[in-house]
Amino acid sequence: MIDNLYMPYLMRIERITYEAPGVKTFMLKFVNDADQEKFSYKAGQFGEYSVYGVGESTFCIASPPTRKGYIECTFRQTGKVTNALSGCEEGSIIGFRGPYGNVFPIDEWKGKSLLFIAGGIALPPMRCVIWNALDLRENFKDITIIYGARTVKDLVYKEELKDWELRKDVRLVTTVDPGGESPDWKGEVGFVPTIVEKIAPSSKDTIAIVCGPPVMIKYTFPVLAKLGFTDEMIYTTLENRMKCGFGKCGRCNVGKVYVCKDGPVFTAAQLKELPDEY
Amino acid sequence: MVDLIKRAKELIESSSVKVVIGYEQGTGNKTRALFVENSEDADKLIFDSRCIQNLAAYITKKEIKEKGKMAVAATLPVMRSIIQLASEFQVTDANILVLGITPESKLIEFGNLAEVEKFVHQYEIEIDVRNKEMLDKLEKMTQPERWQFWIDELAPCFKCYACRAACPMCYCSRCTVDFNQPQWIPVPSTELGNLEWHIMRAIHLTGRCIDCDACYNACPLSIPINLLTKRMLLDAKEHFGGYQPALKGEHLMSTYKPDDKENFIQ
Amino acid sequence: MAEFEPKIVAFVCNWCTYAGADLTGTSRIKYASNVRIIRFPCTGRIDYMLLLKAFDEGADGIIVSGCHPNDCHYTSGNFHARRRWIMFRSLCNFTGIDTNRIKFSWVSAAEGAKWADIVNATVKSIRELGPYTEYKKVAKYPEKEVNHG
Amino acid sequence: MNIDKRLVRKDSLEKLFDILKQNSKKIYAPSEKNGKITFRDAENFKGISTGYIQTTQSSKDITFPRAEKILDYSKSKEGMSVKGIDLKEIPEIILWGVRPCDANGIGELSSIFNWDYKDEIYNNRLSKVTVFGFSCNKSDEYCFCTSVGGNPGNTLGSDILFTRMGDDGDYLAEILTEKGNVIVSIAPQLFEKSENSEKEKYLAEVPVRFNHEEIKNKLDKFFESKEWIEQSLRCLGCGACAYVCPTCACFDIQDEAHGKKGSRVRCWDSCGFSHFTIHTSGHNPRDAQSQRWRQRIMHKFSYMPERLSVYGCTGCGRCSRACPVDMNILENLISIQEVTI
Repeated sequence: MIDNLYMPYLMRIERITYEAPGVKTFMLKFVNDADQEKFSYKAGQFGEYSVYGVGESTFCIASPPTRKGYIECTFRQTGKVTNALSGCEEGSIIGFRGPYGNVFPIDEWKGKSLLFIAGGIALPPMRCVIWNALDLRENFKDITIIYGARTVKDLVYKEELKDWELRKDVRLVTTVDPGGESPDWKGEVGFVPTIVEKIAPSSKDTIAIVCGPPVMIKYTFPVLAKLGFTDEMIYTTLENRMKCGFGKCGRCNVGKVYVCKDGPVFTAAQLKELPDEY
Repeated sequence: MVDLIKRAKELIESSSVKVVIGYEQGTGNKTRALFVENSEDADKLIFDSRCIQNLAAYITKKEIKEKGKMAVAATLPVMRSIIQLASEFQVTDANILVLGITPESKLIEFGNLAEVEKFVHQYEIEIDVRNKEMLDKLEKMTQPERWQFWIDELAPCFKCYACRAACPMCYCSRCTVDFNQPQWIPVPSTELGNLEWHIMRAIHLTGRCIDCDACYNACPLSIPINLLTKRMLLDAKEHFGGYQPALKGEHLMSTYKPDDKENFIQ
Repeated sequence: MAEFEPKIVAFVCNWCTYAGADLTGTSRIKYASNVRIIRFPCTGRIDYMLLLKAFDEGADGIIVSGCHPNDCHYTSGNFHARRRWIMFRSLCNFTGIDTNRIKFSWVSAAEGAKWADIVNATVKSIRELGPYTEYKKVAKYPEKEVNHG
Repeated sequence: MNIDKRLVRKDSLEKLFDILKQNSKKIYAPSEKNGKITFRDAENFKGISTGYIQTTQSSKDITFPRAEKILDYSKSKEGMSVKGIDLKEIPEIILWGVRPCDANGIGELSSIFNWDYKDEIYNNRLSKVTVFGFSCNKSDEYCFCTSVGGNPGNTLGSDILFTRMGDDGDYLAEILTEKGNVIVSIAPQLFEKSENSEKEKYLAEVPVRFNHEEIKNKLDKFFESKEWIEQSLRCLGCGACAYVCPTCACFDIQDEAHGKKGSRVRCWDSCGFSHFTIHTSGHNPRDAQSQRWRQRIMHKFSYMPERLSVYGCTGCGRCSRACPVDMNILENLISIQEVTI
């Protein structure tokens, strides 16, 4: 047997968590222990998840590398493959190949404060880093998480949000778009950039990690700039359509930068260098 | 064509239209589409027997439509396509001016689409002799022979979709083959998938195809896919008395007659 | 070798033929069991691609059946369908697809016996034609390593 | 290195073909259908086309097939079984009649498929291929190999390069690789000692039309140019150019299911298609045809040289010949070179 780049690991779905309408989290375990042993990844990387007979789809690994023995992914049911994934039950076998892409330079952030800003379904790629940082809590100063979704129902990882809320070493701010609040909603109401401006976290010795829909990113960057964040202090991820995950299929490039190899993690400074094609 | 150049210049200079679509000398011995947006470019306009690309394919193209009102140097097949597109609400008098080129290579300008319709209705859609012979030849084959003929002919097809791109009637922003829920036709080029794709194309063009051969001319592998639509044209004639693109009235396949023949139904 | 049992897919409309087939059953009329029935709201909904896919998935014969003319639950669905079948049948014929393997019929809700007859006759004629190997041969793409065209 | 040069008599070529066939070699050679010449499994020597300037499709179909299985799966009560493609079963193939530009393209494809991640499926297919290059003794207005660093007698990529000496002359065979030597060892009597080993005068003359280094440097600042919009107005957005190109490597991965069994298939795709980059959300980073056309040129003349140190174009001119609307890559490159930013 040759080394086949396209050959996925067989993964068993151990647990399915319903997160929000159309959004599920799968906890996946390697069917073969040997695969599990040689597999390693870092925060920020992604993989190709596949339903045999339907196809492959790209999303990040949502669990932190500090938790061994399984990986998790969270996806929203939108296309052909995510629909098929959504139809899978606990115990089903799916494919996974990866990890691909670059990583969040967590080691370089040692001794700094972290500010996480996420919108909607973009919390999963960040959750990996958040847990990674929380598991190594002593390495960082303040950790602030600002998370917004369209409505209360659309907030993902509701259990974990409660968890973070109770932790004394994390400052969690949740918000929903105006009109999306429920009667008993205790969090903020307003769009993410507005809330960031209101909370006004200090930029001193702080790294900001921003993930969300393009509009959110577009309006959050200026707010961060006003708060004194330089472009090198802001990290984000790009999500482009991909097929291979390793720089061959020709889809994901933005100019000469391949999101699958050079990304998905970019600093705002790097993004500004890219042509407007993402 | 001196008349065409002169008229194109007038139209552009008077801002009556934003763009004139015609032909220019291409590379090698080819001709190609030209989009005249300023009067100097109009000098490049030509017309001769090599100008066979169906320019109506550009009428529904986003990048061209955005420019504003257009004038099209239209040969008979192009005029037919325009009428068909108008009948499908893809183009109206407000956004097109037809500079007709008659089969005798004379320029006639039409005031509106109704006049174009009247003009094209003078000519029947005729299938040329060479293709007619080919159709007859296929007709005489046995069913397994025909099957083999098409499997062999379509096997080289690598699904570049040049046939679809060149066809003025294939203007859907998302074609059936681009959908994946359900995936009607396999994305990779496969023997059966290729046949399915070309059957689908022929069916979707039934009653709409005006037999311009753009699909065949565009095919980089010269697969005679136009035979499929030609057969449909003949069948439409046989079963329903044929059709001409028309601004008003029912489309062949979106209507019915209570007495459509049904000798094959038990 | 066991006798060839044809696989037949029937695309039928909900209002007439499906009810008719129901009647065949409740009337205890015996008929061939080779047919798998797929119910549609109307014959107008039976897309030609479904027929091709049935062959693709291994059907040896197809029955398409709905309400008699003028009986359509939606007034004209079967008229539209008929016009499409006329064109589709001739295109099938032209591309060498065996049109003897596609049977079209009108079966009303009261014609339980006719449904049995249609199925039996189709099974008989498909049995004579044998398995649709021509189609199956090209349908089995995954068996092939590569396609060079 | 001294290249082993031999003489192959003009009537020896058929003998060579027959001997190789007797040695149960699979030979893919250009043959004609509907007036178009393409590499096909050749049964006999007579069916091989000669005198062509260029085949309609490139020979990449052999090492990078339009559709190839990458794995099989089957589901059963016991669970799922997945099996990768067994490349040991791939036959040895002789690619006969490859033009030097195509042979050159093999190297360019290889650099894509071996960019950090080594694509062993591609590499394995390539390792089974012996390339019989045939130098060009004529060219047409679409050829521009010399502008991208090639030439009509380029040995790069071929295992044996045949050059016909004169219109009806014998062939000069340059044995370039170990695979070439293997062929010679199968029929040594046909590869005679060569007296005349000068091929240059028999080669086609292909003038240099642009400077590819200059184009590359210019493209760095050319992303926002209006030129892309002007050039691509005519473009209909089909995939003909990409599918005939010897170096276009964009692909799609699709699952083909039949009941409980099926395969995952890698198949060609084209950056010219409007849905190539579309996200599930409906957002499309390359929404306009001009952006897709820009991607095609930039990928070949800017991104690839920058990232892979090779150009993505061999100057074969196929895309221009195949284009239904006469998008001529040479013409467009020249106009990029001429236009001032």
